[in-house]
Amino acid sequence: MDNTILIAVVSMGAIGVFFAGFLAFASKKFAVEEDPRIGAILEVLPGANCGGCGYPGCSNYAAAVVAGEVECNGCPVGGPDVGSKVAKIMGIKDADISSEKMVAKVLCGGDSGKCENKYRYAGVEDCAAAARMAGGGPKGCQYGCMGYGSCAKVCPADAITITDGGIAVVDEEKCIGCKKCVAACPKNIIKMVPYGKEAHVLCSSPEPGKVVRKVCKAGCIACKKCEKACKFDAIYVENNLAVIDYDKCTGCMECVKACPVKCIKGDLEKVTVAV
Amino acid sequence: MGYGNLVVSSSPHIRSEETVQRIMIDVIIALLPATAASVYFFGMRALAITLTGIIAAVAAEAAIQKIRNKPVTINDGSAVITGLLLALTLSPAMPLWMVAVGAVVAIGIGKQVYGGLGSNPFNPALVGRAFLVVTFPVHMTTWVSPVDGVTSATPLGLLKMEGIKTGYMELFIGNVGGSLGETSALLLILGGLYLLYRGIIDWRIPAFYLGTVAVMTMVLGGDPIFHLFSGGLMLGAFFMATDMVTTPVTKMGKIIFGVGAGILVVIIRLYGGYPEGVLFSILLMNTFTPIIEKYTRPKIYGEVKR
Amino acid sequence: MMKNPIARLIIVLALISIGSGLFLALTYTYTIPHIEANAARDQEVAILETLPDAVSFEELKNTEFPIYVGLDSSGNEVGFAYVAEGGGFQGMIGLMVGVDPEQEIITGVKILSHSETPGLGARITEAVFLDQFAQKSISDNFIVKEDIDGVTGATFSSKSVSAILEQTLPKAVEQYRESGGGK
Amino acid sequence: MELLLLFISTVLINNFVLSRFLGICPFLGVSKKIEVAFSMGLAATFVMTLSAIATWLIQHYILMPFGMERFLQYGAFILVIASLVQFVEMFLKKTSPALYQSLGIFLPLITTNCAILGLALLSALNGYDLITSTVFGFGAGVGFTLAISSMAGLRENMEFGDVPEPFKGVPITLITAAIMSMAFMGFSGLISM
Amino acid sequence: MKFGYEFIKGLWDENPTFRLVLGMCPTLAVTNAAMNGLSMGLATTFVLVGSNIMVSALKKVIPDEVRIPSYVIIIATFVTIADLALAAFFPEIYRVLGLFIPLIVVNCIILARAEAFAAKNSIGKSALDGLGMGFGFTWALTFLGIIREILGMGSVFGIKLFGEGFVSWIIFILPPGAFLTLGLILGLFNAVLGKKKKAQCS
Amino acid sequence: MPMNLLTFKGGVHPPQNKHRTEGMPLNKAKVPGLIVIPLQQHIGAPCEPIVNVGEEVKLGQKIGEPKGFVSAPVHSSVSGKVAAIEKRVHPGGGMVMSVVIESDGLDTIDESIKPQGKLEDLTADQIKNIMRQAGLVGMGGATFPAQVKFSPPPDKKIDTIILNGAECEPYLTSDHRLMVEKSEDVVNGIKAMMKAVNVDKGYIAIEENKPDAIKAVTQAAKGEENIKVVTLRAKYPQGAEKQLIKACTGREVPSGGLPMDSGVIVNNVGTAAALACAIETGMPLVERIVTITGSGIKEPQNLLVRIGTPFADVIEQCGGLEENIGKIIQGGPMMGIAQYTIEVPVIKGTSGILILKEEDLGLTPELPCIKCGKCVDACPIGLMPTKLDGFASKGMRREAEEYNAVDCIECGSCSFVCPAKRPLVERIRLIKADILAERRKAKQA
Ligand SMILES: Cc1cc2nc3c(=O)[nH]c(=O)nc-3n(C[C@H](O)[C@H](O)[C@H](O)COP(=O)(O)O)c2cc1C
Ligand SMILES: Cc1cc2nc3c(=O)[nH]c(=O)nc-3n(C[C@H](O)[C@H](O)[C@H](O)COP(=O)(O)O)c2cc1C
Ligand SMILES: Cc1cc2nc3c(=O)[nH]c(=O)nc-3n(C[C@H](O)[C@H](O)[C@H](O)COP(=O)(O)O)c2cc1C
Ligand SMILES: Cc1cc2nc3c(=O)[nH]c(=O)nc-3n(C[C@H](O)[C@H](O)[C@H](O)CO)c2cc1C
Ligand code: SF4
Ligand code: SF4
Ligand code: SF4
Ligand code: SF4
Ligand code: FES
Repeated sequence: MDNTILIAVVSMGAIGVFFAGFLAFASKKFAVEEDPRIGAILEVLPGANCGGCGYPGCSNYAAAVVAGEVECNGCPVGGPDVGSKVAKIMGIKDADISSEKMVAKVLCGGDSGKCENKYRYAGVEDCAAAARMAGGGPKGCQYGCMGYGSCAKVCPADAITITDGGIAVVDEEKCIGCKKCVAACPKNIIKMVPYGKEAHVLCSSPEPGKVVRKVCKAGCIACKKCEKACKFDAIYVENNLAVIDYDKCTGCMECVKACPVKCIKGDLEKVTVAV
Repeated sequence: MGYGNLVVSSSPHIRSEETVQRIMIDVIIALLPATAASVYFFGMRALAITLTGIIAAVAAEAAIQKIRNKPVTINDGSAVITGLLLALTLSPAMPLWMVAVGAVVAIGIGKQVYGGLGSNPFNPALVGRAFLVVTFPVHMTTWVSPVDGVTSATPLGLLKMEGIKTGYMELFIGNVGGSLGETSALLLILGGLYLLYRGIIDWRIPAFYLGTVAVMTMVLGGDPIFHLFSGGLMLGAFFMATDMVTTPVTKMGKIIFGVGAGILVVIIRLYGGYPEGVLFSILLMNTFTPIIEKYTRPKIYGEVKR
Repeated sequence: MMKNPIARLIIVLALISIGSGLFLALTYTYTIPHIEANAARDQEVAILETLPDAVSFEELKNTEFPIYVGLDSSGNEVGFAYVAEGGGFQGMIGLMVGVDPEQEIITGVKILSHSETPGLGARITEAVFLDQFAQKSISDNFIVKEDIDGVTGATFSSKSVSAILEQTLPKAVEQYRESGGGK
Repeated sequence: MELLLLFISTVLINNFVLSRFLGICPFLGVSKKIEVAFSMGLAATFVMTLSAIATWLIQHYILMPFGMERFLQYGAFILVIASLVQFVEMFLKKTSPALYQSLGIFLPLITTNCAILGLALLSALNGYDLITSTVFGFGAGVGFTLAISSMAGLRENMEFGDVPEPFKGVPITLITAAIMSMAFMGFSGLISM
Repeated sequence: MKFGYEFIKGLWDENPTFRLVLGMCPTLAVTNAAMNGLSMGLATTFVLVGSNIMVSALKKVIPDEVRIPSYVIIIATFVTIADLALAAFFPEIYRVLGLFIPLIVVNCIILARAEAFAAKNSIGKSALDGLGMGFGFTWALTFLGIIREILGMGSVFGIKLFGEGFVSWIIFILPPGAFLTLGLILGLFNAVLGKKKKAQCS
Repeated sequence: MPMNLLTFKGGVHPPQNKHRTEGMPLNKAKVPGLIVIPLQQHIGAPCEPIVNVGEEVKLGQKIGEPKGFVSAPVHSSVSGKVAAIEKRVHPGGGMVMSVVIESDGLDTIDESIKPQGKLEDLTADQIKNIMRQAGLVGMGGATFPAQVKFSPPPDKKIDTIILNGAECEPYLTSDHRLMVEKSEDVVNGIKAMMKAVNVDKGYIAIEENKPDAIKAVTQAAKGEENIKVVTLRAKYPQGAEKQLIKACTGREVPSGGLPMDSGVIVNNVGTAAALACAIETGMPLVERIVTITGSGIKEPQNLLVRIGTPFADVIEQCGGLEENIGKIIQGGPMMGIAQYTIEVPVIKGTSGILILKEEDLGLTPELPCIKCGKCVDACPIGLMPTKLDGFASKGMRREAEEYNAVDCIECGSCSFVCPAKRPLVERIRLIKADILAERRKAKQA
């Protein structure tokens, strides 16, 4: 029986020495360079190589994170802890430099009560599909939001809803500023605006007032009343459309009060600067 | 004039008359003769099983769709087919509650959990049957004879376990022990021909399935005619292996599916532990359907070789 | 710089391995008697159950498969038991078969291992099924449904047991006789 | 013939994944795309065959002669497998980067896969000889490849169905595995007749 | 408080089976009866606690390059001990669990806890973590075992629950039933408790 | 049915519905008081107007000058005064700059219009110039400028001209009537085309369901050894050029390529007739044949309509609309474009105006795909529409590209046959546009 112990100790020791030597040799011999972030992520991953993340092994997952293919918290073993660490590694590199939070805003206020449809659209519920139809989609105004929700479909934060009146609105609080909706809208009417700004021109039609008035009760008619009302030079009419310079806008809401068609929206309760 | 209310949509502006519902109704029509025959052979018991299967399947479909807050689509007829086909694969001696369990499993696990009509990878009726076979093996292998109503083995069971071969004519007419729907090859072929005529099923799967079974049994020294007409082969070949949802969409894929299923049936029947292999052959081929489909894409017009 | 870490690496791993080996060897030496006793008891139970008249046994040397000669309290041979194996429904079925070579009958059959379906094929382990084989002649065909009642719903497994017996019995007897049994 | 039967039995009847429950983690994790799953399967087959051989040698030339198979087996096997895999990985990386890209990346995952250790232990338990062990390892790999590839095919298609939210991911994969497992039961009894 | 959490978290928040979906092989293979699930769970817990303690104790000594092999050796040691002990003193259980005891070596949970937790925390915390994870695994396996045993054999821990008329649903003690039960239970848990929310990379 | 009809793989058999107009002789449409001539009636760059508001214009006078190589001039189809130059609704979809002309009812012909001489005396370049000057574009619907098609790069050897008289779209009979009534023009047109690119193989391909057209054209082509009139199986989309080339020559246009890559130029029979007319009289493309048909029109007809005539005027001449109109389509039911107003004018590519009643629209909700494979069998290109549909609805661009989405000719056969009524082409178009946009972006980068 003593023999057993002896053999066991010796052979295990030998295996250990062999294995350690092998590893030391190998790690020197076959070093590979890669994105340092991969190594950094690999460092915080558990290293179980279990495949639970859907990738064949931790290093592949790490590479996928760095390549932006997968989210940071995809490792089921590590759980949220590891997820946030990975996110930090990724975040340091990618952090947005601008400090101001930008959110998306749909610049159209012509819901079904204000802008009637030209025809009945019978096709795929998708804005890009509808926009290919005659007249750029069923909407009376060819620049307006059609409300088929292509933006809502791509929003990862569930921040966009389609109102009963059939236009899209972004929830400022939920929006994380990823700009996916901006790219998705075939009408190009979603713009990024600074979070917390109250006054917005909800119209995107560059047509002259006469044309706009024919199709939409809530469209900007380029009457320039807002321009005159604004004490800060923060709003001006360009291409038949009022535009707000958010750097200058103080939230006094004078333009909102002045607009005859009420296409400038803002909560009058929230006037931030007294005039 | 005349506009403001016009419909605008993308071309094409006309659609064929064929609808999903119409297809399903045709399948039900095609199954009616065989169903009627089962009632003739096995009496009211068969009718009760059939109705239980259908009602349980339809109810399960409706209930699950209700729970999921989805539109209830039981009138497309696919759940009826599932329930009916499941019933046709069962023994007339089956307790009714087991039939209902099978139907609920068929719809719940075989179909709805994958998202309902069109999304299920496996043939729902066969999932139901497989579940029953694995859950209640004794009940699933107790058969009664249509002649005297006493327990008797199926022709395939007789051949496998006791080495007794049943006569061709009895097989063809359906005067043998077995499940409700597998008894009369004649009426099943009739139904199958109706579906072929209506353009609902593609000839490739049944033709290659049956053809492979015939050739393989011949080569391996079996009796091809006996094997073609016994067991659930006809039912499987015309109504189950042809379920479009769970079989390849490509022509070449259908051929491979048929040949593969044929080989599997023969292997299981001749060498396996089970007397009958139709169920497993189709489920197994269902498993491979996506792969088959992926690698049998049709040749593209003007394909440029890379 | 380079040398030190590698040395440390090797030493640590070696130490851990040695510790592990030590620990394991100790556990092993402590548990092995129990484990061996368990195995021996299992074997003994199986052999003696299939040879009702035996109280002890001896293993025959140089046989193709294990054959044990059963001895009664006075050391006389009362038959032999052998281990047989064959395919079942799901996997291999292992049997211990007791034989009385004098009368050419089976004295008992026991299932050593199998992977048949629980509640179905697995019921071949039950006495109701196995006891049917006792006292049957070794030249019997054991046809299920004629000579033997199969387990309901598991004809296949039942037939497998019969088939294993039918195929191995003559060989076992032959080996037993060749290796000097039955003197 | 014996070997052929063993092969068929390990691929179809006692499929490692579907009836022995070995290698479930990669089966669930790496079965989203056919190509990836198939490569994983190939890599696993390769490693399984090799480690069947390697562990057999260890078992018969190191452990058994010293009577250590009962208590050093697990540690020895896993270390051998680990170093073998690591060696193959590095070898591939060095000699054939293309092959490494398609197969090598799966190797680390395979190390901690119970299918491989299970294979080694089963083969030792059944007392297979070297050739039989090799065939067993190869068959297990092929069976694994078959299961994981067809699962990947099914899952690719499931993307398009409206699987209920709570069942997406692992649950539906398990349910699918259940049905596959039922289908594979059709092969029961094949070997013995 | 924090100390307690190390134990509690394994029971639900980070339950290895239901939340992390790890170590699926033994989970599926040995849960055909409640007793088997329980025994497997306890054996795993033993290995988890043991290896966590060892790893934590040796964390300063073990160089990075050989940490995985070291852990593997440590784990294999404890597994072998469990294996031998079961074989010696609980032969019945040993026969049923068979192959899956040695496979604890490759159970992802163990290596994962060693790496992710024990290598960074104190011995006490590591032990608690191992115990929590182990009990989480144990109750999950036992739970599955109970369900499958009731449906498949009409009994719990071998005690018959129903009368003669009960028709057992054999599928639940067969391989397909393992997949099916776990799939359905995971799905139902998700449905009732809500799916784990995936946070975003910011 | 003759055995050796030429055809292709796949395709569908939609109900023909041609009986109402196929036997109807051509009528000249009334010239309306106000004509709207869009400055873009072709694929390519739009024209610049070269007249001013208030200016007098004559019939056949050029009023829009093409900008760029791929473009075609537009001409006034009446004599009268320019009333406005403004954006107007275009049957192709958006708003397009258009010249609105008040007709004086005199049809005074512009002095530049004069016969161009005999075909035998013209050189290839002269023929191409006539094409350009006449504003000739493909009249089969694609409206590709004709002379551009006839100026292939020197490395592409053209050896065959095919005239497309398939008219496989249901309902439409304009090409059919043209071939019956102006078969001489068709044959002269193809001769001119063959001369323009110096080839000696010409096919005029007609579907079997137009026996009178086959007869008339065969008659007209008698003695022309190089011109073969071939009969095609009646199957949609037999008239799609790739399918036609396959049927006539057995060649396949390589994926991503153009007909000229397989040595063929395909033209509509109307294009050929217009060319013949331009050579003979010098009159540019100012009118075309339009089939006005469908369940929603009182008196279906084939009319010879001046380009720029609003749909409203044409419809009025056909007895007006029935009650309960659901859809107004420019072109046929398989490929045509739905309109929302009948203010839109007839343009060079308007082969038909199809008006359907509400009850004929078949607006059924889309159901899940049942994988019946009918779309796969129907696709003339050999695509898998059901897969592409899935990829498109999940926005899986890479997979769609891998499954050759860009090869789709948008024939609509798949949507037509689908029993689940899925909008297959519609989604394929979307993903295709997406892929092409991505490729453009990649090219720029
Ligand atoms: C039972 C049956 C068997 C058939 N067998 C063949 C066959 O072996 N070869 C064949 O080309 N057509 C066969 N056909 C003809 C087909 O119905 C049909 O003509 C052909 O599949 C059409 O090809 P497509 O789908 O490519 O248009 C068969 C038809 C039936 C009903
Ligand atoms: C899940 C399942 C397990 C089975 N297990 C066995 C088995 O262990 N042994 C067996 O002989 N047959 C088994 N069978 C096979 C069937 O019961 C088979 O039909 C039977 O062998 C023949 O029926 P009989 O015994 O009533 O003649 C099983 C079937 C199923 C579905
Ligand atoms: C699906 C499809 C169907 C078509 N059908 C016809 C047709 O019936 N007749 C026709 O002249 N052109 C048809 N075309 C257009 C032809 O492909 C081709 O563009 C035309 O014949 C070229 O002649 P053109 O330039 O003179 O118009 C079709 C195109 C497609 C994509
Ligand atoms: C030709 C044909 C065969 C069918 N066969 C089956 C079948 O075998 N089992 C079944 O459950 N449903 C069958 N169905 C109905 C339906 O397709 C099936 O329930 C779908 O798989 C559900 O998604 C069939 C339908 C058709 C048109
Ligand atoms: S904002 Fe744009 S994308 Fe969103 S619903 Fe309106 S039109 Fe569609
Ligand atoms: S898609 Fe992105 S930017 Fe747009 S609303 Fe959603 S979160 Fe905001
Ligand atoms: S995929 Fe494209 S080419 Fe094929 S049938 Fe559909 S529309 Fe026609
Ligand atoms: S025709 Fe429609 S239902 Fe059939 S496979 Fe194609 S998309 Fe699916
Ligand atoms: S436990 Fe992970 S592969 Fe088996």
